[in-house]
Amino acid sequence: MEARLQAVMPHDDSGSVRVLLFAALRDQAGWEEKRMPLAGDGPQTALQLWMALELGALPAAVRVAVNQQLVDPDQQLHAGDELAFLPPFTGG
Amino acid sequence: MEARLQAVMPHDDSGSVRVLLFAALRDQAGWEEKRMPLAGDGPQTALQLWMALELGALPAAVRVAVNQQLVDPDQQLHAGDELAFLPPFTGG
Amino acid sequence: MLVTNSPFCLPSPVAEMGDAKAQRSERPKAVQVEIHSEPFSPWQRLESCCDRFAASAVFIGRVRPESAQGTHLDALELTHYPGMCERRIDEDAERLRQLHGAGAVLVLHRVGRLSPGEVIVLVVVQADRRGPAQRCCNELLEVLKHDAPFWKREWCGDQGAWLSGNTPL
Amino acid sequence: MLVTNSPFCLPSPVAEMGDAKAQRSERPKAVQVEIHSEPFSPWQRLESCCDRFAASAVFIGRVRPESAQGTHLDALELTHYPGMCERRIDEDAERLRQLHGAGAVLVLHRVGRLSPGEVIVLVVVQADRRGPAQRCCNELLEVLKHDAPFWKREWCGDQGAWLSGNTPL
Repeated sequence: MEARLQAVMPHDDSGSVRVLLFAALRDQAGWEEKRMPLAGDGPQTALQLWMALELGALPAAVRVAVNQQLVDPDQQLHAGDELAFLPPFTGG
Repeated sequence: MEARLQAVMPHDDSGSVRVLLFAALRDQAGWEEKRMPLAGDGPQTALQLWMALELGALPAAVRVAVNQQLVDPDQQLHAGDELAFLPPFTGG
Repeated sequence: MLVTNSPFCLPSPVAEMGDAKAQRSERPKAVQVEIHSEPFSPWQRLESCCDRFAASAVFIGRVRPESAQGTHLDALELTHYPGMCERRIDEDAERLRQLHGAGAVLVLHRVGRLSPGEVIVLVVVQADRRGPAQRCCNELLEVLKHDAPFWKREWCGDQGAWLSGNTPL
Repeated sequence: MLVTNSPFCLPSPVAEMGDAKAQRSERPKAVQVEIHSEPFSPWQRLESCCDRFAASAVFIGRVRPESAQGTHLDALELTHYPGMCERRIDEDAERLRQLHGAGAVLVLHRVGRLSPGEVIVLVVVQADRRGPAQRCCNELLEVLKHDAPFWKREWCGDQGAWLSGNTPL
């Protein structure tokens, strides 16, 4: 039932992830949020998805969050994940 | 000139010290301030003056101040000094 | 997260008796985290809810008048990752509160465009003794600096530059 | 000592230029020490003069609701050695301010009869960075606890008992 509803929804995210950029990465890319499809042929990691964004190598200082939890860049993605690339934090 | 003026002043302190007690010492002694004469026969220390107060042995935790500076109990007193006996501090 | 009911004004555990201990796990968390997009007065905020514990350690951070390079600064822009930011602070604050045995924690953090002198961050930790309050406050500030997804951009005229790191301790 | 002209609101050294450094030694000391025999509002006091430095570390100590033995407390009596007390705090605060490179220090301490919850002590240290402000504030509080001639007496009914030591950190 759920699957059938998703199939007819205009913004189907069953095969995609939501990608967020922040701070300097946002300026550099010219966007802050994008929906990216997951490759159909097997598992895909956060790092692999970054490469698909064509923004150059992932800077060593940039951290990766999936569903708002910090993870290793080799973390495997799932449909519907929220994936964020985070420059070094400078709050407080 | 100064010595002659002092000699005729009613509260001549040329041969005495002002003694101050605080907190529990004050309650124990029943007074908070007293003028004590310095012994005429040679130097007198803070500890010797304490003994003259007849309040028992000087408690190890009590500190001595002369002219509002912490000193060793063997500090020699001079006429006109302000001598204070200070229980352990408990401020802040 | 703007916590509307304030668990910050809980009575001191010391002042309570008997079965209060048994109930403690059922109470609301004694941590309050707020991200503000408009200026706030730290003192007015504190006056209303910081009087139940014997010790309160407070830190207030303000915008410097100059950039990291020592040049004149017009404004400091602060952005955050909504959701993740609040939750990370909340979790870290509760962890540190328990670690140090503190009673209540309040964190207010600004986002948006700030002028020099404006308050960026307010941290208040209340406890029954000064040590836990001070240690928890100091460590929580480091968490806000290093572990919470905030980013600062310095503005001078129409030139903006993202900071790449924090000021040293 | 009630310092009437307030050197606490000096502009930040960071914000100044050129020959300010040379003049610094001629300025009033950036330390303010006040002993109050009546209640004061720490927040109102702070609001008026704590906004020139990037970092402010604050500590507020209040009267506990119970005695050192854990029994009900009616009041806490605080007495001091006038003159010596103010001068010791002033000297220690200036020493610590220079040691840590802090900008301004404010110490307010109550004497007299205080009720549970009333503010005993307020320490504020302002600096250009959080480390100096925090470290100077923490150490100054220890100085107030251990090196300044204050004495506390706990009252329950008409029974008063002088404290023999401080609460541990």
